[in-house]
Amino acid sequence: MATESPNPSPFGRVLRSPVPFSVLGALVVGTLFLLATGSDPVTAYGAVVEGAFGADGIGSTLSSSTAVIGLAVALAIPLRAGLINLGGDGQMVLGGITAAAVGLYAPLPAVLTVPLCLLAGMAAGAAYAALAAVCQNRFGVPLLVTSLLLSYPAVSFASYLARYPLKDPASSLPQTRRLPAGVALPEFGTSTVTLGLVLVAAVAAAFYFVDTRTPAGYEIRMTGLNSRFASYAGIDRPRLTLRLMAVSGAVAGLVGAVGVLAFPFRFTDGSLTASGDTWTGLMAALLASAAPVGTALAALFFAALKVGGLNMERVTEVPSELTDILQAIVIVFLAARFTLKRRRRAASSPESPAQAPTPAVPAAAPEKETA
Amino acid sequence: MTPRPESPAVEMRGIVKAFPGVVANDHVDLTVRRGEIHALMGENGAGKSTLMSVLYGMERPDSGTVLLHGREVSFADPSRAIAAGLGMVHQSFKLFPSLTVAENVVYRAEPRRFGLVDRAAARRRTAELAAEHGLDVDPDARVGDLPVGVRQRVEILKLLHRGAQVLILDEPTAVLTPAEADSLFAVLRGLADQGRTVLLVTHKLREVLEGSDNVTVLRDGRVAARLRTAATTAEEIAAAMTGRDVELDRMHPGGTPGEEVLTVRNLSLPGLTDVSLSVRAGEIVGVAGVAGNGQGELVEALAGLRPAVSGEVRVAGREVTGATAAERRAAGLAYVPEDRGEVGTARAASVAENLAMGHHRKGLRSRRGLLPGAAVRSHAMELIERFGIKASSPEIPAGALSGGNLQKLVIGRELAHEAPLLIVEQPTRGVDIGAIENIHRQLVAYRDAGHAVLLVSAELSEIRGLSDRVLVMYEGRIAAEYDREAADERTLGLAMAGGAAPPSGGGSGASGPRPGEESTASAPAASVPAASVPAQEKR
Amino acid sequence: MFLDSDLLFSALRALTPILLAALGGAICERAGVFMIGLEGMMLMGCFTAVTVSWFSGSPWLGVLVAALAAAAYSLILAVGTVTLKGDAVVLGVAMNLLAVGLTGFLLRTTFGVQGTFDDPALAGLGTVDLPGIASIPFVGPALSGHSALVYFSWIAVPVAAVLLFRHPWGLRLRGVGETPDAAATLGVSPARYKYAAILVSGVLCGLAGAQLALGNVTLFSENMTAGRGWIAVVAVMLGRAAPVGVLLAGLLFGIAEAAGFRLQGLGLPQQATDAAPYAVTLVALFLTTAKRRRRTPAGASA
Amino acid sequence: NASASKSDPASGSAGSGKSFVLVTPDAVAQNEFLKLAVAGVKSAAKAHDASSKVYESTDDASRQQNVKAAVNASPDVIVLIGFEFADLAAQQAEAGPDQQFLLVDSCTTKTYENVTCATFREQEAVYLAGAEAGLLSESGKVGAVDVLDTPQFRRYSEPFAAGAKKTASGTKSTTRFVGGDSPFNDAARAKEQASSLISGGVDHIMAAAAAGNYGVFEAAQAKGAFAYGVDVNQCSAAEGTVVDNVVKRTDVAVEKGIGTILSGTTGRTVSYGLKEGGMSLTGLEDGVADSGCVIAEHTDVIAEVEKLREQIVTGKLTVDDPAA
Ligand SMILES: Nc1ncnc2c1ncn2[C@@H]1O[C@H](COP(=O)(O)OP(=O)(O)OP(=O)(O)O)[C@@H](O)[C@H]1O
Ligand SMILES: Nc1ncnc2c1ncn2[C@@H]1O[C@H](COP(=O)(O)OP(=O)(O)OP(=O)(O)O)[C@@H](O)[C@H]1O
Ligand SMILES: [Mg+2]
Ligand SMILES: [Mg+2]
Repeated sequence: MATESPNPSPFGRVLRSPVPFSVLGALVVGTLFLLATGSDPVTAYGAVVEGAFGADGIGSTLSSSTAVIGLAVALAIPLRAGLINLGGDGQMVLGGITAAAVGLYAPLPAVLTVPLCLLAGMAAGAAYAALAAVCQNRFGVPLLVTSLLLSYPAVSFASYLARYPLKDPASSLPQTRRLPAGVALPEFGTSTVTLGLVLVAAVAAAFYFVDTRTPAGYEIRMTGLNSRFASYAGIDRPRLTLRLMAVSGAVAGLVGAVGVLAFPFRFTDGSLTASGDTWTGLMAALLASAAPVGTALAALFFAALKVGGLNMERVTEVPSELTDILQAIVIVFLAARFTLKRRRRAASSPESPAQAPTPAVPAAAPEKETA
Repeated sequence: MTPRPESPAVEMRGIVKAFPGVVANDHVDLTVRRGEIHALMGENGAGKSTLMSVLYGMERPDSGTVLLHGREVSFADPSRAIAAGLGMVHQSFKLFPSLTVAENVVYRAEPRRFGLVDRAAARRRTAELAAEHGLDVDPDARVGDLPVGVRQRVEILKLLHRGAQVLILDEPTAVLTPAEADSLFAVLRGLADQGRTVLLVTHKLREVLEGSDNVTVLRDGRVAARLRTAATTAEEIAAAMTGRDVELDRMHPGGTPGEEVLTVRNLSLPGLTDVSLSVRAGEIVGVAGVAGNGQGELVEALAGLRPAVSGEVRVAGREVTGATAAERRAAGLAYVPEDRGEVGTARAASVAENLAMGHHRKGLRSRRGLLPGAAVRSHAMELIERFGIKASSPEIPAGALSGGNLQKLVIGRELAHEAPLLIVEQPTRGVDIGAIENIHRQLVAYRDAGHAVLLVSAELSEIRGLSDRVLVMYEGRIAAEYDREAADERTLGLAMAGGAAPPSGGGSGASGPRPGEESTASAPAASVPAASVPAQEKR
Repeated sequence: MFLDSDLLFSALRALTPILLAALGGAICERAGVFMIGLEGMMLMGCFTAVTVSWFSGSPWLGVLVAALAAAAYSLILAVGTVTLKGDAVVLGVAMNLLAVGLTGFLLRTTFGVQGTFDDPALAGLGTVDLPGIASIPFVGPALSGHSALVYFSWIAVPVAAVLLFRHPWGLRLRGVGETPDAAATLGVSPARYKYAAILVSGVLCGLAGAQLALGNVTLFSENMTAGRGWIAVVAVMLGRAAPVGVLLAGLLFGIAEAAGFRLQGLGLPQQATDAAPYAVTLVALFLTTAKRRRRTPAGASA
Repeated sequence: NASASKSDPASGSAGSGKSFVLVTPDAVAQNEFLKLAVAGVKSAAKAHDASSKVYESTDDASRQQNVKAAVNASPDVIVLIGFEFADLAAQQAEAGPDQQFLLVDSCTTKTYENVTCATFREQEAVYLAGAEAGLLSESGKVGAVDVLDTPQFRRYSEPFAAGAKKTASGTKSTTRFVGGDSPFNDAARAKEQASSLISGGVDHIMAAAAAGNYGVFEAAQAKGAFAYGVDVNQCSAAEGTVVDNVVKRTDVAVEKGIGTILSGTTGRTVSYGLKEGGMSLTGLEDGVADSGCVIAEHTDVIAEVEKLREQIVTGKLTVDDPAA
């Protein structure tokens, strides 16, 4: 149970948590893979670390983690109340294409266009995510399914816009025209890290603040732990669902807009979704039980692993799939809450108290809803 | 009719079972003869359920032996116990709501045809058993649609279908009304007369005194007393359970009613017809009735969890008919729900967080609109202290509390709102005698501080002991209203069975009151003394 | 000739992997295990089927080993959720991610290729003509000439339905899925039934993968399941975890997709036809849920 | 031959001290032509006694990182292959004027002194393949299966139709796009698309479906139709079914490009078509007889197509570029 208890001793908690064991376990499995394929584990892992945190790599890690952390936080926000948003891709892509359209057509000076793009992207993501919430509130179709199914048409729609109305006639790629000069987020020095990272970090900080310090955050957490308790206490669940989804979609849309306002300053069909950041972000959120700090850290870790893996592939001959495998194994271990201590616990508590995230899994069987 | 062979049906010798930090059973001996109804009593956490789990093969004892009909047994799992003729009805129902009654009954002992479940045979078998033992159920009904009383019958049918000779029932009447409990005891007595053995865990002295042959009392995991029911009193049992003298079923003095706080006029919704009532400040109004006669609907409608179709509700002078739960609470309503574990708390959240609910936007919110952790914690400490909640720390999950302490948590939190109106549902269900005393005192004190209390309970003694006025619900209507003096158990029992209401149209067609129907038909007079507690009459 | 037997044939073939996986998902759902890792297990099945068929020359050995391998892979979920009480959603998503990485890695190390492994010598499943049926006009060409696994999937639907709703095993399984405690007190081990359900779904996903890689096509390519596992998850939901419902849901999706292909031919943009099956499924979900809601009157605040 | 396509650090003795880095937009074997690019950079390394490395990317983020890593390594030439690098090349060329880039398959919108471009006129070879289809088709219906509806892929469908019309004026043509969740890898979906074309009467299909090509071949093989492969000789994947292949000599473009850069001529765009030998058909190359391609049996068709090629090479016939 990774609920953030109010008595904070973060390091102790991390050490007692399954994190170290899981990372270690994954490294061991990875070592076996490396040895089996005749590679040197030390060099390989060294290349991962160097690639992710070395002087040349840290910039890439930070710019990669902009999207991953952003999406992780986006998905963690409703997850904190037990709502799974599987439509991050669609919301992000709509945010991106909206930002691109606004950036291309807004008759304003660049300084004003940039925030307008961000806001428009957030609004598009929010509206689309809210649609999934409305489907659950109005029609009773589980959010998990509606958000997932709605995602595909959104991606298709954005793809259509990028290939026809907003198409860059000079390019063979399905992409919009390049945004006018200056319609871009400022970059830090010569790196690829943009102001987007600051925005995402601000969102994560705001999430942390709301979660730990405000009555609203408290209500969200309680809803996640027991939604019937929440309704009993007067928390309006449909409204909360709508709001959380809207915020979630807004953050996903922000990530899309940030992606468009960074190099190469246009919306390219498929480029926002190709790296699977939505899944990585969802994993980070799920693993941390949507706790803000844990979510952000897990997202950063996954981003670093990915960037480092690419460097490993460049330096050694080990395929970068290895880091994908490592990531998945860490997740499997973590999800199974593999700690050395847990076995004893499990034996003494048949009613698993480890139901913190309560991912509201929809009941497929009709009979189950009679209660 | 009841043969008395040499060896007892069940004999447990020197059972020891320890959990980390607790010795739940400490050298417990228990002997139950064939054909008897044997009651097992004790406060919350005394070790009753653990002992029964050991007998049923769900827990392995650390030491000790179990003999069944004189032969030593050791069950690796419940299926062995079932095969040996044991059957258990658990504290909370263990049923499959989406399956039919027949499917629930034959589960894991299915009649087969061509290797498949013979559904016709299952239905037939269920109907036959039901008829044989006077357990009225429809084999094709979905269990999820049934009222609790009928579910209890399904549980018993499950045991009978498996040919259980020794029936273990853990708090079977906790959710039943007196009438339902009476008909259950009639069934149990019939089974005992056939030579089966019944082991009964309960907190209710009345049932023990009227329904059992012998009593074993546990305290802190040890046997505190072995008593013959015929030769003991409620006080003696209670003293053995608690280790001190307990004032049983006290009639609390009445209050001094003031202004009307809750006004309900002609409230109607599915399951509730034209209900009008009022509760005044300084008054406890009890709502009695057989489960399923609209009490649940009434409470949920008042709390804002169920929409009204017509009528009017006012709380503390404010019209709240269409208001949300939050708005009603703001208007001055606090509510202790029936299901403390699933509705009244979030088990995975800490005790402190559970205690903060509802206070988090009021007293605990800082001037800048934040919710400081320190405030949540000190609020929790204060309530833990004030209501005697046994929790090692405010940070432990609420799910780690025992039922009684969880109930104190919920009641304490709601009382702390100091809301003009408190709605309390089944405040002492499954709670031991000591805790009941405490909860009752709190409710009376709350009333005496000038608040209005609407108490819904299936426990007639509780209703009578606390209420200034009593309303009886029957088929979704207020069937009768009595002052505290007029509300004796006989009158209430009659009204609950529909005896006070003008006979309406189709009679008792609702799903709930079948047992009531039975008792009215057979002998209304006979069922009434059965509902009174001897201990109380002495006072 | 918009709806012709070719379209039906294609739709049925495209349906098969989804149907098999969804049947597995439905059995898990009934056992109270939310199975979101169908995609990953299917992909493992694809890879194993191709690998074994290639090295042994026997596609049917490939099918067998694919079923076993996917079942072994499903143990991640079984051990993770049932034994270690981990979260099924997290594990399922992790299984999907792991399968992509693992098959990609193994593709490189086993076959020394990347992206796609295709070789004319790779033995596929071959097709079976249904005697008597093949000659019926319209229906015959659509129903006949599929691989044996396609027919297996059709048989699997009624078998699964009977197993779930008529056989004692199914009754117990549904009980376990609904109230594990109650099952346990009657001597039915929820853990054992959940393991069984997960393993069965593993086997079915393995077969789904084998059909996809050796039946629908004869090759392996990275991430070749391309979201079919997710469609299966949705089919489980839309079909209310009942085999026949799952079949209908899968058919709806399959026909919508096959029709979409045709519409492409009529000049509709590719994006519209991509989105069509999802939109159709969504609408179907709305309709069935709304209908169900009307049947169960108020109160149920889910 | 994975190791062949894999990065091969320090291949050759690098005696000249020169080094080249090739950055691919996708994992190498995903598009056959990337393999050729790897081969090209290797043979260039051999020719110039240099070392070569290959950085494989999978998505935009990894493309950026790989290009950055390549720039940090500052080799003599960075070879970027694919449309995806147009923006990146411009950005990096501006940032580092001393670094030489070879951009294959696309070009920056502005010209830079340190960016040399090599582009292909795929449409010319596709047109010839279409011409073959027109001559061979019995139903008078041809089609194409593309990965996605993008200008890049339309280069494989529209000239194919035009070529078929040229040799058989009444030919009807249809195009299908794989699309879906994973368009580059979804062979099953590509197969269904091809099947639906065939059941609509199409008997010659241009397969530009990336990994889905194998699905297209299977569909054609199952129903006795014919298909055309891309990038390399794919005839062996389905003998008797694959008529011919639109071959894109990425290796030639890479090798020649590196050569011109090293010789000091930079900042130019070279377009490779039939004339330059950058695009071709298997059927028009040497060794047709052993290619395993159906076209080998149709020498008359080859002769016809050869004439068309001459017309294109000499400029008598121009083929429209759908991506232009
Ligand atoms: N699974 C368990 N793990 C740890 N301790 C347990 C467990 N089950 C019971 N206990 C301990 O054993 C003691 C006896 O519990 P048991 O449930 O048998 O009480 P009980 O008499 O049935 O109480 P109640 O009247 O509330 O049902 C309790 O104090 C409790 O702390
Ligand atoms: N898994 C567990 N670990 C530790 N203690 C437990 C566990 N389960 C139960 N207990 C303890 O067992 C005691 C009795 O638990 P139980 O759930 O039987 O409560 P209860 O009083 O019987 O509630 P109710 O009668 O309302 O069901 C409690 O004190 C609780 O702390
Ligand atoms: Mg108990
Ligand atoms: Mg109890």
